[in-house]
This record gives sequence, structure tokens and C-alpha cells, in this order.
Amino acid sequence: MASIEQIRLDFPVLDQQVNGSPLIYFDNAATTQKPQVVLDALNKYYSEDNANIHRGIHALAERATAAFELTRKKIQSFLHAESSDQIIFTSGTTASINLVAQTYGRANFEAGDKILVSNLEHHSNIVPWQMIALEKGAEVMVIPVLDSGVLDLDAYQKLLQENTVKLVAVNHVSNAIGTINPIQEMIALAHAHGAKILIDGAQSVAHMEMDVQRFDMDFFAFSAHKLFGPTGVGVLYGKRDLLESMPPYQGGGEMIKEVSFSGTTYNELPYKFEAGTPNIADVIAFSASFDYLNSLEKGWVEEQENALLSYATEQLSQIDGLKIIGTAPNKIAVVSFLIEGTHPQDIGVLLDKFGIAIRTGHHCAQPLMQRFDIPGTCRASFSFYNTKEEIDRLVACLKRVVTMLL
Amino acid sequence: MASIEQIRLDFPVLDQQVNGSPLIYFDNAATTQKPQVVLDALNKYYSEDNANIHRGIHALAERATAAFELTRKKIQSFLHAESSDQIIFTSGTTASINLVAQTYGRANFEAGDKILVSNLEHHSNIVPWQMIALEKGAEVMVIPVLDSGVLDLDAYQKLLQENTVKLVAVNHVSNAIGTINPIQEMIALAHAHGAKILIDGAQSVAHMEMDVQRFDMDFFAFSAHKLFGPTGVGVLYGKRDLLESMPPYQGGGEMIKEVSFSGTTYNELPYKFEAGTPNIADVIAFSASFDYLNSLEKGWVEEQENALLSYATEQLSQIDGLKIIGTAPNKIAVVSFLIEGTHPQDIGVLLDKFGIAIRTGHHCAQPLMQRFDIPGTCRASFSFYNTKEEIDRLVACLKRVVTMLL
Amino acid sequence: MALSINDTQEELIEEFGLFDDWADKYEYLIDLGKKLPGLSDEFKTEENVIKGCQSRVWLHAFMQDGKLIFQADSEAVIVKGLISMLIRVLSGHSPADIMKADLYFIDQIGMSQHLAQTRSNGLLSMVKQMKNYALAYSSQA
Amino acid sequence: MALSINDTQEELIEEFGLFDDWADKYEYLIDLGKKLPGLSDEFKTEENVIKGCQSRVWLHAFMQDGKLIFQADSEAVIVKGLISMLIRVLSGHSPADIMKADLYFIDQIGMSQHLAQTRSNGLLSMVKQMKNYALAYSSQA
Ligand SMILES: Cc1ncc(COP(=O)(O)O)c(C=O)c1O
Ligand SMILES: Cc1ncc(COP(=O)(O)O)c(C=O)c1O
Repeated sequence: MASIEQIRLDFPVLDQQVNGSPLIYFDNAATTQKPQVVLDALNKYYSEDNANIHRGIHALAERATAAFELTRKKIQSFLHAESSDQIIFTSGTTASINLVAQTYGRANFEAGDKILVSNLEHHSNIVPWQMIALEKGAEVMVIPVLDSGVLDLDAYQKLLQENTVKLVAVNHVSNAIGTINPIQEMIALAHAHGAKILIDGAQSVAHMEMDVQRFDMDFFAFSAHKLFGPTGVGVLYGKRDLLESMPPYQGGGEMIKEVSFSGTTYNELPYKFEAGTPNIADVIAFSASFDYLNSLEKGWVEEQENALLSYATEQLSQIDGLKIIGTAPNKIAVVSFLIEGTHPQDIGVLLDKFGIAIRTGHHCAQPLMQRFDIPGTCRASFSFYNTKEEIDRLVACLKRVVTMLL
Repeated sequence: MASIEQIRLDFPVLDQQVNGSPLIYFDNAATTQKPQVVLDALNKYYSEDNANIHRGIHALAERATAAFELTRKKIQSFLHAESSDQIIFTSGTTASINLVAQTYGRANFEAGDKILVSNLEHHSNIVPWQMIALEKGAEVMVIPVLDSGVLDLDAYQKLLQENTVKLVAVNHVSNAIGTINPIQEMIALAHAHGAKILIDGAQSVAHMEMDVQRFDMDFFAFSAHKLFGPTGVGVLYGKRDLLESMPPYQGGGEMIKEVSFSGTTYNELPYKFEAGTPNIADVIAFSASFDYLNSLEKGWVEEQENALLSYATEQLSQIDGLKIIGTAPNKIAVVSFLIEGTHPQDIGVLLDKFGIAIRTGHHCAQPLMQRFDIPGTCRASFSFYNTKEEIDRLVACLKRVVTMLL
Repeated sequence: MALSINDTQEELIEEFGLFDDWADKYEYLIDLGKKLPGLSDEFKTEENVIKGCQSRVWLHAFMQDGKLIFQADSEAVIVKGLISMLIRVLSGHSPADIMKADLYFIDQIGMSQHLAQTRSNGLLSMVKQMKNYALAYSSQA
Repeated sequence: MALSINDTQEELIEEFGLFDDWADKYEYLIDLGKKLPGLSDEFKTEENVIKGCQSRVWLHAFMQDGKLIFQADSEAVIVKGLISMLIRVLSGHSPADIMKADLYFIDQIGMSQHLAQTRSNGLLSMVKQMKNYALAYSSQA
């Protein structure tokens, strides 16, 4: 197995100076960095194969089509999905969730129906439901979160009890504070009460194994850019009967079988939901992300990240006045914190001066900030290419920053 | 000014053999090839600046945000738009049109309203209107096309006469047969009868200058991949009052001002319509397409393409039994044709054997094929990097192919 | 007695082995296409259409004396040529034999590109549909 | 009589010229932020909030003897420091002078990154809002 130094060389962006110091990239929850093989795949596609896909019979179109469909197969096996035609390409997690809200939701929600989201959600898994609920007279209800950042499962069960919940929308992992939600249990509970469930996997895919069948997921959404792939690509997995029963989302080329002014019929899965020229190059390059991940030793990513999480938690806790927001026993390698007497933005601006990239603010999870009555947090989010030495430097710089600010 | 040989070197994909012959790429209407500078920009972004944008305060996030917003400004000046916040990034022309249908259409169409599309449209500018019309009880009516492939403007005027048309959706240029529609006149007519108008510019942007203000456009849509840019990026321009009055499309991060469970408020233009992490890398790389185009001599692209169109039309017409579909006086460099006694697919398969990439089929314009009662066409579509020598070879190979088939 | 499925495949491989260049091969294929009797209009129905083709392709199947007979047609002659080979190889055999047939000849005569999932000529769908018929009729055989 | 807008800018440039490294500069800035009196709660209203900031920033303006007076506050101290400089430079001048002021000092003291459109600290919005007030009051002046 390659050393961490070698692995870091696979990510060209990491090798640079920021404000005179070596870059420390701790903003992986916002977007992950890309291994060289993904860049190479992009470059190869555009300089050798670039063509529009699916309806062409010339050599370039065939190569591009084959490569595009290969990514679909790789995602199928990454998710352990039944079949590759249940893998729908979108432009991102947000688009995937909106697709479900606007097709499944529009066809199935009625006045008085309830949609459950959790207090831990990213805006992308709240606002689409608010919009369709408003239109349909349905109601968005909230699964509360405990002080530790863990979801309140008792309250969840109570909310389900009346059997008026049509759909539960919950993230697998909270982007703001790192909590890993007990989705297997939550899915079973939703199903037991006749509700469908959508899992927002944006933050889990880069950190843990996924098995949509074993978990019995109805819908699963994620973004390539958070899984070491290009920006502009998202995925929606759905159960076949659900996807088949849903009306199409966007209209256009590719998603049709027959168009005429007297009536139009729609294509089969997955094309029914893929209107227009897809993001061909990035889907193809995304394939290399899976190859890269598969080249790493099995289990190593989780091990490395867990080590980073424990170390960071331990070290950061030693800073005076530092409070970690989100202390769930099951977390991915994300530490959200506040330091007494300082504002997150000031911390972020000054750490940047030391070459350290963290994220500050509400992390697109304002309801969670409201819940904890805080203006935002400082969030350091790790990936397997980060090191303990980087965490040491974060801690040292934080101490310096705090003395500057206080 | 660079020679055509030098210009071809800017497009790495062109320099390859297909089935033992040099590639001749005549499928530019499906997607254009990318100059090296676009590839370089992509590579630079991912290996130096990759970060999520707009809410970050660290150096990478700032560089990425600045580069992303720079592309918006370049598009503003390319379109001669009033302001860069009227430039909305989408995933493609199809997505841009669906956005308008699902927001403007959903808010404004009522039972009995009429939506006009032309018989020349791509499915992406038909199906979204059929879908919203069906939902709203509105009616999609068709501007007929004359035998030459020119729109019937008398019929258009008659359709507008009753002042029940809410919106006209028409392409600037037909992808299937190359007709340039008289959009300036059509826009004025639409406005005179109280209708809004959306121009689908997917096929015009690579070939002619655009001025949304001079043409008084309400909406204009196009795709980067047809303008020498990356796949996965589209643009929607809209008049400010229209965009401001429209409800948001997708819900999620970025498009909100404030989210809470008691109510959510939306962001300003353009962000209101840009939910979720955008296609950052490709938007940034798209900037290089404009730099590339600006580096070419003004007027040269049109001149070169017009020369290719005349030459191809003249040479192809000399093939026995070849009939050109679409003989409008104003055309871009696209020649759609049929050869008596042969099926387009057979022509396409055999030309590919000679290394020539054309497109065959219905070109996502089935209603137009139905209008001409043909199963599809062979379409050779040119760009400025194509040459007369390539057309000579097309003609020679076509003759050979016809003898094989007949 | 008729040749076995594999005998016919060998025959085709031998026939195509005579051609050095692609043009000769395709001319032969086109010739096969032209000679395929095709289907009368009554069988060119919606149900008989094979999906995923740029040209329309129809496949008709029926049982005769325990053997499955295929007839087909297409608007495009190269597709017809390809179909004609499939019919020559598979038609007139028992459903069981058709179900288990491994159509290696396509690859060996250098036509595997036409079998690619990405080709919009529907050859792959055609093979699948033939096997589906075999499966459906196998209980009756 | 008060210093002109440009005199104050020169003063700030001189003050910042004393620091060699960024840390000293920021410590000075933070100090300025801490010293800014801020706003009482009655002025921390929705209307006074400046958009586009990660931290909340409020700006209050009023006329006194033909001069426009600015008062402001922020949750973040660096932003407060930046604002304090803007106030020192602009507050107490006539709307006309404020409208035509060219704030070159920000660049010269090495803080131009904070003025970037992309920064979500709202300094750019703050400057715009100050100029908007000046425009609005210029008729009254
Ligand atoms: C005229 C026209 N409109 C719309 C589209 C759809 O563009 P996209 O597939 O990039 O969304 C195309 C592309 O083929 C087109 O030619
Ligand atoms: C939990 C979660 N859900 C959804 C999203 C939205 O993903 P995207 O912006 O890629 O659409 C994010 C990204 O920040 C996220 O962390």
C-alpha cells in the first residue's frame, strides 16, 4: 500500500503554497480534491473521443457512449444497485432531490400529507420539500435533534405513528456536524409506517460503503464532486417500481420515445429522466474516481479518517474556550467548533492567512444553527489525504489566532 | 491571422485516425470540439484552485469564485446583456428551457392559453411546453414550415392574431436542416401581440453574433458544449423583470437567503435560479472558449463557414439521387440530405468506415421529419476548423458508398 | 438434416474469411441484406418492432415442427444483412438450442462493433428478442 | 477642521506602512475593530443589515450639519476593523464628497482581497451602501 506522501502526490492541488505556507485543505465536506487520474480521463476524453452520445453511429460517438455507460455500471456496483438503469445522472445532489420532489412528490403528495425532514438537513434537502409541500398543501415536519447532534428517534417514531407521512427525507451524514444517522433503522421505521424514504448521501459516499439494496433504500442521492469526481455530476438511485411510476422531470431530447404534436411518449429508464445532452465528459471522468478508490487498500480510508477524527477531536479540545458542536458517537471526520469570544468568520480569515482552508458559516444548514442558537461554526472536514501533522498545525495556528483575536 | 492548418492544431481531437483514415468531423451540430485552451483551463482549475464557491473565505474558494463569476461577465458581453446577474447557469439548453417552462410557465399559463412552437424545433423546445401545457390546460400550437424549410410567417401572424398566445418558443437556427429563422421579426410580432418569446440559441451561438438587447429577447438559451466549451453547462438569459417575477425553480443551497422551518426566503438574481453546487470547473473552463473565439479574426468564422456551406451544397448536389432537405436562403453550415434508394443509417455506418463522422436519424426533431415524411436524414454540419478538402473526401466517399449500397 | 448452429457459424466465418478489407465484407453483408426476403406488411406491426434502432426493424417468430422460425425485415440494408446472418444461424432450431447458443461468429467476422450496447442499430436488442422468443416457446416445444 | 477624505486615507496608509508582516497588520485591524463603538440595539434592525456577509453587519447613517455620519457594527471583529477604517475615512463628509471618493487606501494597505466581490464579508456591499446613502442624502444636503 502506498504511503500517505505518495497518496498526496496523486492530488496535484495539494502541492501548493497559500499566503506563503503550504496549503492545508480541510474543506473536504464542501468539495473533495481530484486525483490526477480524473484529470487525465477528462483530458483524454476531450482530446480523443469528444462526441455527443446515444444516437451517433460514428466511432467517436460510440466510444463516448460506451465510456459514459461504463460509469453508470461502476456506480451501480459502487451502490450495489440491482441494475444500472436505476442509476440516473443529474447535475448534483440538489438536482437529484428536486427531481424526486417534483416528480414523485408532485404525483403523490396531497393536501394534509406529511413530509418529514430532520433538523440536521442541508438546505438542499429542505427547500425542495417546502416548495412542493406549499404547492400541494402538504406539511413539512421536523425530526428534532438532541444536544449531541444525534437525531431524536423517539420523536421520529411518534411523527410516523399517524401513518400520514408520505415521505421521509434525511441525510446519511450531516455536512455541518458530521453525525452519521442510523439510516437502516430509520428506513425500516419509515417503511413500517407506509412512508417512502429518500437518503441524501452527499456526505457519506466519500467516507463509507454503501448498499442501497441491503438498506432497502427507496431513493439515494449524491454528488460526484464530493466523491473525488468532477463538478456538475449527480446521481439519483431509485427503486425500479418508483422510478417507473414517476412522471418525467425535464422534457427534451433523449428522454422521449416518440415526439409528435399530437402526443409524446417517454423513453425507458434511465433515459426518461435524462433530458438533453448530459454532462458527458464529467460522467466519463467520474469513472476514474472509482478506479482510484478501488486502488486503495480496502478499509484504509475509514481507518485513516477515523484516526484523523479522534486525533483532531482530542487536540482541538485542548484549546481554551473551544467547544465542539456535534458530539455524536458515530461521526465522519468532520469537526465543527466555536471558540468563546470569537466569531467563526474571524477564525476562518486568519487561518487562511496561515494557508489553512476551513469553512465557516452556517454550512447551508441554517435550521441546525437556529436549533443550537449559534451564528455558524468553524468546520474542519478531513479526507484520507490529510495528515496528523496538518492537524497539529491547525491547532498551533488556532492558538495563535485566538491570541490575536482576544 | 493563423492558417487553417494552425487552427486545426488548436483542437487536439481532430488529429487522429478513425478506421485507418484521418478523422473528418462533420458532427458539429451535435457537439463542437474543444480548443486546447479549454482543456488547459480545466486542468489548471482542478490542479490549482478546486474549491466550492460563494461561501468560502479561504484562498482557493476565492480564486474559484472569482473565476466562476468572470465567466458570467464574459457571457454577458458575448450576449450584450444589460447585466451579468441576468446570466443564469444551468446544465444545458434543455435545462434552461425547462426552467422557463416550469417557473414562468407554471406561474403564468392558464387554461385556454396558447403556446406557439415551430415545426422546426428540437424536442427540447417542444416537450417542456407540452408538459406544462398539459398540466395547465394550455395548448401548444405549431408554426408551420414551408417546403424549403423556411417558417411560414403568414401563418405565424395568424396564430398570434387572437392575442391568446402567452409565449412563443422558437429556435434561432434549426439543428436538423440549418434554417436561420428571422427572429428579429418574430420577436417584434410576438411582442406586438402581447406574447413573450424564448429563443433557443443552441445552434446559433457557434455561428453568429448575438445581441439580446438589440433583438429585444425575453429569454435566450444555449449550451456551452455547442460553443467549443465543456459539456454540462448551459445558459439562460432573461429580461430582469421577467426573471425577478418568476418563482424559483430548484430548491437548495445557494438559491436561498434565509431558511427556516417556518418559512424560507429566496436569494437575488442570478443565484435564485442556481440551486446547489454549480458545475464550477466547466463554467470556469468555458471562459477560455470566449478567449479563443476572440482571438480569431472578426468575421472570419462566418466567412469560412459560409464558404464551406456553399461548397458542400454545390458538390453534394452533383451526386446522383441526392436531395438536400432544407434549402432556406439563410442557413448555417449544415447540410441535411437523403440519397434515393438508401437509408441514412447505412450511409452513416459506411462513412464511419472511411473515418467520416456525420449524424443520421431524426436529429431530435421528429415533428420535422413527419412534416417532410422522411425517416430521418444524413446531416453533415461544419465548423470553422473544417476544410474544403474534407468536403471533397466526403463527396468521394459518398459516391463510393452509394455504389456499395445500390 | 440442417446444419447445427455452430456449423452455420463456422460457415459464415469461412465465408467472411475470404475478404481482406472491410469494403468487401460490407458489400457481401449488403448483398445478404438485399437477398433477405423480408416481411409482408401484415407482420410489420408495432409489436414486432425492435426497440433501440435508428432504422425500424421488425422480427416475427413462429413454431413449426418443434423448431422456432424467424423472419425479419429492416429499412436499412446493413442491418438487414446482419439480421439475415442471425436468421441463418438461429432460425429452424429448437428453442432450447437457440437459448443456449453462443453467437461467437459476430466477433470473429469482425462485426462485433454492431453488437455493442451503444450502437443504435439494435442488433443487440435483436439477439435478445430472439432469445426471448426461444424462452417463451421453450415450454411449448 | 476635519481632515479631507484623502488626507485620512494617507494617514491610514502611513499607519499600516509601519507593519512588515500580515499578522501585525491584522492585529492592528482587530484592535481598530475592538475600539469601534458599535451600534446600540435599536439600530441593529433588518433594514440596516448589509447583505452578503457571513457575519451580520449593520450600517446606520444620518445627516448632521450638512455632513453624513456613519455608524456601524458587526459580529466579526475583522469586519469591524475594516468598517472602522471606512468610517474614519468617510464619516463626517458631505454626501457629494463621499459619492466621488476613490477608496484607494484599501488596496494600498494590502486589504484589497476583502473588497473582492467574492468575499462573503460584505465590505464591497458596505462601500456601496455608504455611497447609496450619500446619493440619497445629496439632494437634502
Ligand atoms: C436547436 C436545439 N435546441 C436544443 C438543443 C438541446 O441542447 P442540449 O442537448 O445541449 O440541452 C439542441 C441540441 O441538440 C439543439 O440543437
Ligand atoms: C448533506 C448534503 N446534502 C446536499 C448537498 C448538496 O450537494 P450539491 O451542492 O452537490 O448539490 C450537500 C453539499 O453541500 C450536502 O452536504
